[in-house]
Amino acid sequence: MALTLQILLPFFGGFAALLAPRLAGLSERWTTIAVMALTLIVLLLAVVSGDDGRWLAFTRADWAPSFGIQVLLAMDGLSAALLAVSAGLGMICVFISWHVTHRSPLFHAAICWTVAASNGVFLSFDLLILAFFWELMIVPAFLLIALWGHGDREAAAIKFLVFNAVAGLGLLAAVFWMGATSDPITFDAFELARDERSHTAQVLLLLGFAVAFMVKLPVPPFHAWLPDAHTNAPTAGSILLAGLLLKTGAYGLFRFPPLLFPEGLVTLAPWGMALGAFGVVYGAVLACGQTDAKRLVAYTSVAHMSIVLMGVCGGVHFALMGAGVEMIAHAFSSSALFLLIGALQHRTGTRDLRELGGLQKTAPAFATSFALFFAAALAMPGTANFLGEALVITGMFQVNWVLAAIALVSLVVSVVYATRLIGGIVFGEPKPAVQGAHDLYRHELWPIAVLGLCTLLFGLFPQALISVLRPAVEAALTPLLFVQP
Amino acid sequence: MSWGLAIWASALALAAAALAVTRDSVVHALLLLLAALVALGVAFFALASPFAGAIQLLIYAGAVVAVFVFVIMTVEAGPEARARERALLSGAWRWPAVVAVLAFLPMLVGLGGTADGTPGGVGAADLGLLMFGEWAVATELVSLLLIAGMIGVRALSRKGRDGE
Amino acid sequence: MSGAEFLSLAPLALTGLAGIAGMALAPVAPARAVRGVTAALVALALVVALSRAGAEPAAPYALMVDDGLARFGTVLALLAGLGVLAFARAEGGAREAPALVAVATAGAVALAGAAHAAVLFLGLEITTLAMIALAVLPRTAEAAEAGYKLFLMAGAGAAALLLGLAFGFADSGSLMLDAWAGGGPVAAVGAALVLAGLAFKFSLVPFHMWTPDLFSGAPASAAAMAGAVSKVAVGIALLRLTEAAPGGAAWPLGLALAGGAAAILGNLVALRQESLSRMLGYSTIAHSGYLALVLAAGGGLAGEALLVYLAAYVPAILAALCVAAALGPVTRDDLRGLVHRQPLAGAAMALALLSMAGLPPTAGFIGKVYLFSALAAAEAWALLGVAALGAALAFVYYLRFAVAAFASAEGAPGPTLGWPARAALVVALAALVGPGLYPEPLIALASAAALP
Amino acid sequence: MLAYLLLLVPMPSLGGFLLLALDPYRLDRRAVQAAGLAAGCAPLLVIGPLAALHLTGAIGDQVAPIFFINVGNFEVALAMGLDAVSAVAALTVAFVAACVMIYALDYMSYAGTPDLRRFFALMNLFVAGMLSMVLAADSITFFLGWELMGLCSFFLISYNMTSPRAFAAGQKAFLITRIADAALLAGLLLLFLEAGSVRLTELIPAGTVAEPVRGSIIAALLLIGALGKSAQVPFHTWLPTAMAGPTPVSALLHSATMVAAGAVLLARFAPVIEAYPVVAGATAVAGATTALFGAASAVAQTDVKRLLAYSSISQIGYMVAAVGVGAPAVAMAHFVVHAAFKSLLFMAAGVMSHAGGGSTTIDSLRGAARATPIAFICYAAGAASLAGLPFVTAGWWSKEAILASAVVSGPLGAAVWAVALAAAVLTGVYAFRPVLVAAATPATPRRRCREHPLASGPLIVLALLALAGGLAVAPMTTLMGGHPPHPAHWVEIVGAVAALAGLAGSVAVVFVPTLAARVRGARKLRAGLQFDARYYALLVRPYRRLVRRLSGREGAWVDRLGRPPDGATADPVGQATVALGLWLRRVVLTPFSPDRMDIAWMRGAAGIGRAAERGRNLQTGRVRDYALALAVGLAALLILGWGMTWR
Amino acid sequence: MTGLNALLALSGGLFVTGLFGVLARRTIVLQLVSLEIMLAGPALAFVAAGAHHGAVEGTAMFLLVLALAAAEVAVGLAIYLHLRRHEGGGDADATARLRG
Repeated sequence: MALTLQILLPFFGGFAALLAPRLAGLSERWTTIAVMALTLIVLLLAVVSGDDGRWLAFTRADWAPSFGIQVLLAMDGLSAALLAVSAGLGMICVFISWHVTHRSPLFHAAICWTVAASNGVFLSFDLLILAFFWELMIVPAFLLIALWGHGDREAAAIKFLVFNAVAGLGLLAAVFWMGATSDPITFDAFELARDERSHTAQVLLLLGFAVAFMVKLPVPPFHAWLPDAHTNAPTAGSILLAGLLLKTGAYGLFRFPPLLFPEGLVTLAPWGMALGAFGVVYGAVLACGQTDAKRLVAYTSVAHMSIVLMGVCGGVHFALMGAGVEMIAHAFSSSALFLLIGALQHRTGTRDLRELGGLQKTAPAFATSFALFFAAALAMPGTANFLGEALVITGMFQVNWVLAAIALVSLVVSVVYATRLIGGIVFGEPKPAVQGAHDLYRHELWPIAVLGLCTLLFGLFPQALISVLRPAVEAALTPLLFVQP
Repeated sequence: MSWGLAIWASALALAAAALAVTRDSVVHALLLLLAALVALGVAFFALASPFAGAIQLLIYAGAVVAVFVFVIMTVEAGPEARARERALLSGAWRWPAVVAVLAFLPMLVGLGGTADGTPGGVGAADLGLLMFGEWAVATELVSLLLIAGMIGVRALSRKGRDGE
Repeated sequence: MSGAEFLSLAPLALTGLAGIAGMALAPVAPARAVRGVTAALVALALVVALSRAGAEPAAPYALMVDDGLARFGTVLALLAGLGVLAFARAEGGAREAPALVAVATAGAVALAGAAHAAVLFLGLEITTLAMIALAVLPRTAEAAEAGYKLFLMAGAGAAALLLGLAFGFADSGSLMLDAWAGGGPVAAVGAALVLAGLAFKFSLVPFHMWTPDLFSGAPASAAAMAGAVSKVAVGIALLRLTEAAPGGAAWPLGLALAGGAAAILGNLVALRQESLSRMLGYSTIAHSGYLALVLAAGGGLAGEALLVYLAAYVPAILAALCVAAALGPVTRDDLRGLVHRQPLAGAAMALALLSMAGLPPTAGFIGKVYLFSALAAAEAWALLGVAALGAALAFVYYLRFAVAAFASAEGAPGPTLGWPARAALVVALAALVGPGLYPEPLIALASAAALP
Repeated sequence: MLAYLLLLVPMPSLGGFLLLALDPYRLDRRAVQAAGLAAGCAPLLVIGPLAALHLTGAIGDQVAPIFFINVGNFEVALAMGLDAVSAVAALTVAFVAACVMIYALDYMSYAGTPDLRRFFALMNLFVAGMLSMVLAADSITFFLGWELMGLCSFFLISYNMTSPRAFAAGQKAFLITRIADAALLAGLLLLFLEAGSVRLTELIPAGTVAEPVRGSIIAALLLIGALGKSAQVPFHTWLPTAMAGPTPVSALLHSATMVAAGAVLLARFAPVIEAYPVVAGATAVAGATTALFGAASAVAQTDVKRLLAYSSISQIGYMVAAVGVGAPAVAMAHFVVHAAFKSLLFMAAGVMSHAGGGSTTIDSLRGAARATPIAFICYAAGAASLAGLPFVTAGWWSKEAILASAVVSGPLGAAVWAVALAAAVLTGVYAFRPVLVAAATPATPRRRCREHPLASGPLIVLALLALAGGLAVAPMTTLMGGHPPHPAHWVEIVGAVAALAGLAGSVAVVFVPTLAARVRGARKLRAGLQFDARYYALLVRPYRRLVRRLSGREGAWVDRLGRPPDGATADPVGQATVALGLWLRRVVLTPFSPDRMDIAWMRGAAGIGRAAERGRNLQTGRVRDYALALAVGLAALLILGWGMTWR
Repeated sequence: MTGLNALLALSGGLFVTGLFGVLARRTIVLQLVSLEIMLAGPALAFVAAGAHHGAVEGTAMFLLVLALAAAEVAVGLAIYLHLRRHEGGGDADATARLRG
């Protein structure tokens, strides 16, 4: 029940936020915050009262028995961490969008729905339900970009949608192949994992899955939607994109290929790692060339999520653990950077590094926050990002030295883009645009503080995160552990 | 009564039809249509279906063509009109001809097959029993069909300004 | 005629009666009364049809069947007809529109139960002729042009269908559709002709050319006839014929080719459309294409998939057309801010577009699930690829329009919708979202109906 | 229990940083100074007694675990440890840091830098990083401290945030050290995989017994890490430009932290280096070369801070060479001595140049002996130690120990010795140049300036250490497990002569006009042999072009670092490298064009759009065409049906 | 060659002749004429098949075809007159506003 609530609460919370102002005179902001808080509390209760075994919680119910569809939800540490991130980011999105007044109820509803759908992805083990939430996720995010974005937002939104929805078709096709050819029809991942499949079939099915996940990640050459989407999205949209939607791709890669197609994964993993290595360099190099701050951060996301891909395909303990940690860490750091840049854009009306600068003089707290997440983007030791990258690189050294060396290159290049970002925003004489920019407001300060604290806390004391992720990592290594209770 | 007569009459109808669709005078085309329909009626008689033949002659050749004749009163006639028709046709017949021939070729399959027997007789009484017995539903549906057409015609020919 | 047989015919009879009543009342009664009476009779037909759920099948004179498929199709067609009645307006001062809608619906009901060539042909032609009449009702130049195009192609299509039926009859000596399996070359040629006639009505490529012109030139009610009412009926007729398998392997192959071409071309050309109605016209071609692909692939899931897809598609296209009817001929830019100006219409339009794009949480997603599942279950990979390609293209234009509806723009509030249209929109919304969130009832109904 | 006090050592600095950086309220200037100073000096109060206890043998080696990380397949323990090396190093760091902080109180108060809070925060973090690095007992803590310093150095070098040059200098420093850091990280991770533990006491032995090729790679990676951080050739270019930071930063950066960290690293991992002769040889060669190169470049400098920067490069070169010839303890001894006199030199130079109006050129020091006598005397003491004037300076003792260790270590050692000796002569030459200039009488006599005791105090303490600290070199070496070398007497004599020769050379360079002119004219040497220009042509520009190609629309922006350094085109070698870069661009990079992948996708989309237009053209609007399409479909279906039943 | 098959071929001929007319003629009245010819094909085929099988259904179907033909003529001519009022001529190609 707790798991179902993780999806239903934000889903109906979205309707509540949509209708509350009109029907009950409530503020849609506080409604959303309450919903997110409630979701978080329920999650906490579920984790605390959870089993010690493979799954913290497990739900199975019929949805459409005539077609073999079940509501099959399971939560382990990895899911729990991501669920916590999603509810937390949902709340943060409200706070940093305090200035949004244009059709605010719908805006907050879209935030709730995005959270609901991504929660669904993080929990589902019925592949059809997974596909349902996978596609559902696109819709509210699309609205966020298309309606509250900047610049050529509709084109960016359509680009986002087309890439993701089309890639989703790969997932759908693979899921239906497996489901419709099983007898009786079922989409239960645990059941399907037991079916014997030929090697070719495994590879083909895995490709279908991988396309969907890699577009969402995104890894080059499927990354083309991300910079546009991030650049034109509103701040909350960027945060949800970076913090949740990208993570669903990583989560999917982490979870399903080892379970469903272990042999296919063995065949394709080297290619995945190579693609990841390429993406690391490509994303980092392109980040160096951007003058739009959001675009820059978007390309760093490409690089970082490519590291996750490397880790997932690495197939050794360190690499997988690193991928898990990097996922969480990137959710904090990139969300925070988007938050800051969004807040800056709201004040100055520009994201162009050439027109910004000198924030140190006019807004010191702003500058300090930038410095903190600058360090996270650099994967400084002490931040969770370092832990993730170091673990992935360690794993890569066990697998292939060349790939490890390429991943190390990203550490170096990160200096260039990160200094460029901070140099363009914080350093220098205050430019006209920055004159009079207000320092962080309180409702912006505390989300930043929370995100920064999480980044540092998990970087300095990673044990909590690591032990939470451990069962999932071990299950990804030896799918036999993937028993259902 | 006789396949042969039916075939000849049908062939005649086909020839008249072929002429009808290629004439440059609308009036000639209509007359040729009438000829084709009458020839078909003859063929129906030859196929021992006198009721069908009678209906064909009465309704088709009679009523339908009569309606057309009313209409062509609205069409201008004369040498210029014929010249224009010829020009219109001469620029447009090639591809249709190719496609029509291509569509026709498969219909010749039947010629290679075997089928025998003489045309069986079909009486008007049997037809009535069928139409108002077993096929009552179909008959009722025909009325719906005609109603649909009737409403359409009535709506189109109603008085009043257009485009409102 | 036994009571059961009578009851089984009652929906058809009542719908036909509705048409006749509408026609009779049109010259004398106010438009509202005409519509009310017609709608009441169609609703009565719907009630009768629904009340027969689970009843023993009755076979009136063997011309029509009374199986699950027929009942499902009847209910769906009647629902669609009621929906169209809700927004069919008295175009150009003519009050015959409700009558024509009812007559067309009656044709569709007949077609859904057609087991015999005569009923098949008559059902098809009744809907077509009523559609033509509906198209030309406004008597504008565009409407007349759309009507004429439809008329001419319908004539050719009907002739082809009839010739096909005649060839089949000549080959087998029977007019029952299920007697034509395993015929000789004559039957094969006949089957090809029948397929052409049905493909015309189903607007498969290259028989589709009339569709976009009808959608953009004719009133929305005529478009709804093509896009919803007759689509249901023709889909079911095609399913029956496919199961009867006349013409051997050529039938599914032809269906697959025409359907694949429709799925690709319809979506492709819809990409660049700026007019809402025209976009819907091309998209309906694409949806027919998907259905044809499912039928061509066959397999155990085909029938179920067809019914579920139709049930998901009909409310979507009706909702979109209902809004289009209220707004008049609109382009994408005119849609801007619709959600803001008219929340119900805007939401219905947006959800309908999402559903047609196959995105959750709408019924369209379930439809897409079935579409893909059926193709995958039949292991028709090439067809699956074509369907996926089409669906991929489709995202773009649906969402372009959807986002316009959501976008903010200043503008006049626009014409308001009458209460029937609003009620229809609410029902359509429920039909779009309900199965999307909890599909079990729909799936159960469809799978029960698809059982032979 | 005593061991847990170790954890407290970096804590005050860290706490100071957190307080100053994150406290949301405005702090009084005095409060900032008090907090910064207290946090900066407190580590000394903790490590002082601890180190004293350890060095006197009262307590043995200590390890204090911080916490454990259970990664699943095994457990990692983070810990801090105290042994001889870390005790000496930590004591040095804490002491120098305290001196610099005290000095900074005064110095920063009249510099035009109002943002004291940021300054003290970063300085404290910097110290915390170095302390946790030297006290680390595991590779993770070690690397954490190491990287923290890199980050702080970036912020400190570009402390003057409104100056593009300062930013560029910081960026360059950060980038180059990061390259080395990446290598170090790789080395540490490989060692970790080799040993299955992160504890240094297990890592290092495991590193010495690795399979030769693998082991050599590991050792080489560690070496690269050290070379980068310590600004050794070929990574040295960042250090001279890093002078953009305020003087206290330079004092700290060059003496006890950051730059010296490389030496500490090598001393720590000396067993691994020594286990692989090739790497050890490379270390010795790199160190000696750098010593000579740095000294030679320093001779040609006209700016006292740049001179001191090249001096640091050179002196650390000695330490690296010492590790290369197998005497890490000696290297650490030199580290301690160098820390004392180099911080002294920077701080004294800062006082003198401040008094002289802020310019840091050597010529502007003229007359400083009269204006700021205390600082001048202290500077002279430091310079003497740097030059290694025999017997009376600490520098002589430690440098002599290095030279002696080199001589006794074998044939390669002899070569290293010869090179180092030449460097020693040059050291004398450059070390005394500012002293002699400052002692000279300027054209316009200068008044005596007031010297604040907060500035003078640390100077005097450090000056005494720089002179008298030599007595501690031998015991320190022994304590850290080395043995003071006892070479033949001629070696010591030659060393002493070298230092004196340097002094003589310095006099000549300052007072003989032709020589002075020649030194002034040595532009290539002054530019550090134009490494910068070559790196620019070979690495920076092609990289920038790549970025510009790949990211398209942003390409028009030449960023703040766009200008090549001076003299990039004067040099034929430089021109050749430019040509090579251009050729590489044409051949390798041109196939990529801006945002290729995005463009490819969008081109695909445009293609679909064109296809859609074509499709629209099919719909001609003429009913006969529609019917023709229908007829074509009909014919196709008929032929299909016919064909498939053909028997 | 037997009677039925020859008649079927001839009915096909009538059908394609009409089809050709629909495709080739631009005058709307002639297109309507061609449609009638198209429908004459199935009529012949049904009667012939009914005669061949001795089944009354053939003639019944012929009647249905006839009904359709009548309805189509009526509707078609009504549209023609209507179009003529709008477009001023009987040229099918001239009514091409809806396109693309």
